[in-house]
Amino acid sequence: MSEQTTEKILEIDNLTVSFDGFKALNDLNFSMNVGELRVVIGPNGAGKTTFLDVITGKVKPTEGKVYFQGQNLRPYNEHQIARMGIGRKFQTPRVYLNLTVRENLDLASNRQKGVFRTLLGKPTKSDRRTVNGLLETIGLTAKAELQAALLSHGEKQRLEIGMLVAQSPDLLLVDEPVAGLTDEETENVGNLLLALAQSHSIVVIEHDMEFVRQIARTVSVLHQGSLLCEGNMDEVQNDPRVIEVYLGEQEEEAA
Amino acid sequence: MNAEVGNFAKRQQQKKQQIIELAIAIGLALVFAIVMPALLSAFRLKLLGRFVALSIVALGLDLIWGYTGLLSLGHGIFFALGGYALAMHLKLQLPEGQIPEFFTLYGVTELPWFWTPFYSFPLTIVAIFVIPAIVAGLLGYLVFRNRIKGVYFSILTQAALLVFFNFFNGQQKLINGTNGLKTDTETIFGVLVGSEGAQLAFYEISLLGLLLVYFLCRWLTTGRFGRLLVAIRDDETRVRFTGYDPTGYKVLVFAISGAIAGVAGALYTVQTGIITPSAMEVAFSIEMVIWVAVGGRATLIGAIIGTLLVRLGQTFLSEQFPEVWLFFQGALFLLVVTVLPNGIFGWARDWGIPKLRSLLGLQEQLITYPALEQDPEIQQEREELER
Amino acid sequence: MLELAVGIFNGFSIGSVLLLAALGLAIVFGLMGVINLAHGELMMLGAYATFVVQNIFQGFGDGALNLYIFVALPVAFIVSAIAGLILERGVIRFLYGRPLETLLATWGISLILRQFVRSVNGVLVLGIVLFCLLFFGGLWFLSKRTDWERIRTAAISALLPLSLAISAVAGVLVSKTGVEVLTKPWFSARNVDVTPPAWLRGGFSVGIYQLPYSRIFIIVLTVLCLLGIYWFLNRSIWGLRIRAVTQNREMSACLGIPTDTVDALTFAIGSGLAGIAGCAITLLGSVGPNTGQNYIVDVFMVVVVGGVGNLFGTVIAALAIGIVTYLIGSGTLALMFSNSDALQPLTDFFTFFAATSMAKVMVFALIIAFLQVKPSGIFPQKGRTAEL
Amino acid sequence: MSNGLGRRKFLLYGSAAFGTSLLLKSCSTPPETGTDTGNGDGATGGENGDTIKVGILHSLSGTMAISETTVVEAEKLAIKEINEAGGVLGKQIEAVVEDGASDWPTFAEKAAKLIVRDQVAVVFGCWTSASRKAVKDVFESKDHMLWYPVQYEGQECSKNIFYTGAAPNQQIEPAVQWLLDNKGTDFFLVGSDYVFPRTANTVIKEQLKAEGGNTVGEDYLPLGSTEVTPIITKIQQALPDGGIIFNTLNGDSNVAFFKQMQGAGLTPDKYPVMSVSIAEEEVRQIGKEFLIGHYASWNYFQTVETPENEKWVQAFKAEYGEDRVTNDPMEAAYIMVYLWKQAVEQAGTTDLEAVRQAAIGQEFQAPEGLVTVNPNHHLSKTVRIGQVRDDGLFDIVWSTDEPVAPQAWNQYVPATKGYACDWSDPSKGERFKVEDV
Repeated sequence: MSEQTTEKILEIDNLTVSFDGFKALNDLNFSMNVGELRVVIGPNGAGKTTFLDVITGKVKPTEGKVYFQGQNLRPYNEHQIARMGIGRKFQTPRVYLNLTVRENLDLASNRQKGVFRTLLGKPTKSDRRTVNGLLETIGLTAKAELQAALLSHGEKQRLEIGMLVAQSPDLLLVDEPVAGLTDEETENVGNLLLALAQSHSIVVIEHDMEFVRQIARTVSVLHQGSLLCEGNMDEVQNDPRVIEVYLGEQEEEAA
Repeated sequence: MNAEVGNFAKRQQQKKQQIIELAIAIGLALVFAIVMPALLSAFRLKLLGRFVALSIVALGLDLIWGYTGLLSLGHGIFFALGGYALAMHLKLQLPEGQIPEFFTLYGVTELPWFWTPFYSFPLTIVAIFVIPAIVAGLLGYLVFRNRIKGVYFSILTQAALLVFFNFFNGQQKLINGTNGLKTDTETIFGVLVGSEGAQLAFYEISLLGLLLVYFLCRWLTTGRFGRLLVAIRDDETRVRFTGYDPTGYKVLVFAISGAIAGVAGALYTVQTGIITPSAMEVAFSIEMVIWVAVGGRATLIGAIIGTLLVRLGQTFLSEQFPEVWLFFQGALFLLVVTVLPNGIFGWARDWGIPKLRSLLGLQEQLITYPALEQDPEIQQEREELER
Repeated sequence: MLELAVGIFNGFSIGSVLLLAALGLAIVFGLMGVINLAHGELMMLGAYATFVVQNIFQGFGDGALNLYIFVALPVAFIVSAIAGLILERGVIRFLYGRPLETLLATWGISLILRQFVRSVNGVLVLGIVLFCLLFFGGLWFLSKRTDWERIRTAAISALLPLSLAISAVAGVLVSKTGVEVLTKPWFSARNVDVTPPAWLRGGFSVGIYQLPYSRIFIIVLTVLCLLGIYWFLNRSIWGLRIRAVTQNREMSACLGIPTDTVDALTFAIGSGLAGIAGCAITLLGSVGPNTGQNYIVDVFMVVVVGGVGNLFGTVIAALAIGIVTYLIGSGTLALMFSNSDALQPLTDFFTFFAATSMAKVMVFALIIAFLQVKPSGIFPQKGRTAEL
Repeated sequence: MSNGLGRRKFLLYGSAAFGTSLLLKSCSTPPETGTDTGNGDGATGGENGDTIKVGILHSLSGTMAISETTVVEAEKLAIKEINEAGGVLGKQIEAVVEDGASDWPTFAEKAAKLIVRDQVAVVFGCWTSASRKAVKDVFESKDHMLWYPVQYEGQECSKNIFYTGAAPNQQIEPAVQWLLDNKGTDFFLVGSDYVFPRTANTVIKEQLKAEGGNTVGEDYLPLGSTEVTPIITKIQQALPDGGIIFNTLNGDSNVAFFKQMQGAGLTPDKYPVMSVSIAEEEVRQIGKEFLIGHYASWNYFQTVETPENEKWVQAFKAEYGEDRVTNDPMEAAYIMVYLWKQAVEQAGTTDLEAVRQAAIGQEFQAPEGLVTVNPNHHLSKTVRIGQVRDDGLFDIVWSTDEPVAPQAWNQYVPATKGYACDWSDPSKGERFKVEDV
């Protein structure tokens, strides 16, 4: 474990993404190690979601490169990148509303994602065991046969994280996991993420500074598409540039 | 409580239910196969046979619209392709060296090359579903690989339909244009296609086809593959980020749906006695969608019921009030979409049957709020208490 | 050179008809993501409005008849806009967020409208008026009651069949009296004859060719409509609101923009534009119950190629499709290659598709090919909101 | 719901199936009881007490309804007149009207219904060739009888169909010949993209080749298409100095074609258009302003000067309104009812075989002049060419001196050259080689 931590799981070089001239990401450099839990913060419009879009292949970079475990991601599209071991959780929970909780997890944990293998293959015993284990982890065992549409917001968030884990990715990308949750639910999700961080590399994008404080070890601050600063919670909070960005009035912010 | 044990019991129950379903479906099919021919005149039986053929295409449409969320307004293409394939074979039941009569009217003396494979019966049978499947697969691939979906897809299928219609309509020398291909006076295995015996056989084959296609769809829509189709319908992006490539799934299911439509088209053609480009008219293909919608989409049995009901109604109403039939049809579209979004079957399942039960006093009385009654956690607690 | 100029003119004139017809559809599609299969029928209504206006002007003598088109244009706009408004308020607003269902519902409406112009007569109109009076009057009356919310469903389900039955019976009774003014269909299923004013029937001579005034008129009309729409969307307060809702519906609603009104207004304007297009096509083609169906699929293709939410894309798409249709259909492409023997197969290929009916096949293939390169149209939306 | 099938579902399945069967059965039983006298093919039928049932099978809905309803009116008028005059064989005619809905399989279905369930004595019906071809098999397999009132492309001669419209040699060929004699030799052929125009143009091309004319170009418009700019360009390129346009367009496309022709400056003096699908009714719908000076070829125009025509036009206007016009297909539909009536009365029965035999040789003083049923089940008819005049009716500029005998098999098309049809002689039948050609 300790040896691997020196290895980079994600490296981003001079990344620029522009939409019709507007640079959502501007010459961004970023890297993180295997096993790290990294929190990315930044004001609205700082390019956080675009940052995830580029890593997961939804948006192709205008310039620059993204390396995952040393591999350039540019030639791959979303599902290939997902199969390489990057999982993503969206800002609002996105689960399959018309499937049951168990079915949601089963689809995510399926190892054989080819068309015909899915058609002809049957869930194995170990698949079922995995799903049952996950149900317990996210605390939805009792609701396993319920349609996902009937879950509460917080339960959907947990389910989606569960689905993410079911993919058994090496890198988890989590976009605002506690938006709209109660304090108790927020703490639950925080604990869940910390537990997951034991065995995964995780990038969390978050607004809620309380929550950031709960889970953060290293924090990166994005501003106007570039990396503003990086460091642990205290360093970042005391950085004058960060204070200016968050509190200063003179900076004009894109919507 | 042990989840594994619960699961096992549940699977046992599922298996039992599946066997019951199988038995009922086969039983019903047998009833239709044996009782109907005895009850109905040859004329009405032929009509029913055609409805059965049409409900096959409705199943195919349900597969892609109901389950996968792709609304095809161009299923007439595949339907007609299947019909043409079989009709071409029947047209070629000629003595050596002769070509179908209509060719001579246009001064064509040599059989166009693409007719040749249809001399062979086995090849024709294969062509009936393989050709529509290939066309559907190709069209689907070109559209889906660019992530064109929703109404864009619907409109493109409609345009494709128009293109095929124009093409078939204009090519007298290849495929007899507007007049289409007639099958009634041709023979199959030495029997006249239009004869009562052959028609009865086609009726039975249609029923068998419906049964087989039903089980095919059943198999496709249960299990992981079916759940993935629903997942694609609900949230395609999520599916992609989970590591599946939705394109492949959509192309496959669209091709299967096309193949099913081809089979339906072939069965419909021999029972109508003719296949013409009008099978590819815009209105007909949209009408197919309404059969599914009336019955209830994403319920296979709904697609069948819907087709039978709408076609019956159409036969009846358009005979009685030909002038205002379009009003009825238009109103049907509006009603189904606004008032009955889940169709008759969906409505019965969600509302009608429970209501009926409670009227008959079969419904269990609610003790708490309905929402709580359905909450498994509460149920679990209650069970534990009872124990 | 002359050929080229005439060719470009012809391509533009085909394109401008497409554009005029597609404009309303594109605006509605851009704002609400709704494809209106009844758009063609709204065009048809505009064409019938033109027919009615023309017949009224016939009473005023020849001098007035020459000017009827200028009255017909606003009348067509208003008729179709009102129809569109009723459509939106009555059906489509219940279906927002369900684009495929909207597709089916609007198809139902298109069927009804087609049959409506066939069978509309005094009795039918009386019946409809009576129904509206009874039903909406009844609702209005009942809504004064304090327990309205409670009895609402019951009231509707009682009033609806009741007023339907009463107006149906009344209709049957009236038609039994056999008064011909009431029972005679206004238009019948036949095509009706709309004759453009005399000054639009000739053409402007260029060498052996003659550029039809009607085509020039339509091009000018299209440009005017474009400018009008551009001005409306970019310079008026409601245009601003429409653009705001197009960008972000929730946020606009939060900022106090009445999104309901914006939807209704946009739909009415889109439908009104269809009416103008309907008026314009009376200069070129037939007016009958199926008029709309003749144009609609081509118009959809324009919207697909043009992309969502950018009128400029629609303009380019319409013109491009017009020019390509013309080039292939008129055999110009085949002629271009006919000079050299090496390209003989190519010539044969284009000659085969030069029949106007085959040109459609070719144009569709080109559209599919184009979508392989630009799947979201000429000007795709970019950024985070593009695909969710 | 995706797994398994509970009791509820079973109930649904069962009731649905039961309901379906009940419905189907209730539809089917009543008409069958009593009439099912063992002859499934309906070889006689139609006579029932005081009435004789006849079928009328046209599109009352769909795209073809516009045209077909006019012939239904003409047929109904004839039936009404016959009934008022005492009926056929002393019995009233009862018309069973069915809607083909512009859909060819529906035509076949409804034809079978008329024959099997309604047991009609004869069917009057169809307009498009596609619908006729679709029902032809039905009439042949049931050995029944259809009367068909529209001009068509020929190349057909069924024992079970009587064709009262023009064959190509009674409309298209004389028109081409007249144009060659009077208007010039360069022809551009325009048609809708379906069977009639394509077959007609095949005939015309062969004829022009044989008679010394040129086909400088041809083009086909998809059905319903209204964008004719490319075609007009082609005409201008192929005929820069004017020439003849032979038009077999159909329906809406005609309107667009003539409106846009005028706009492009193709005037009748330089580019006369000969149409074979435009009659008085169509002139009104297209707008006479665009048609004045162009030509049409038919057997009948409203302006034909015969006492029978005067009487008929009057009767028609009295029945359906002063503003109505009559035209060729309507006239053919009108006279075929009378021809059938004469045949029945000569046979003294509605027995199909007897009527079929009796029909051949029937003569009738029609509005268009004398018509005779030939052994090939087509009529001898006078051919006329009309020019559209200011009031939207036709100025008859040319007509044959006497009725032209019909040719079912075209003599310009190589495949059918030298063939003829004769149903009066069992050894000849549908298609036989004429010795002396």
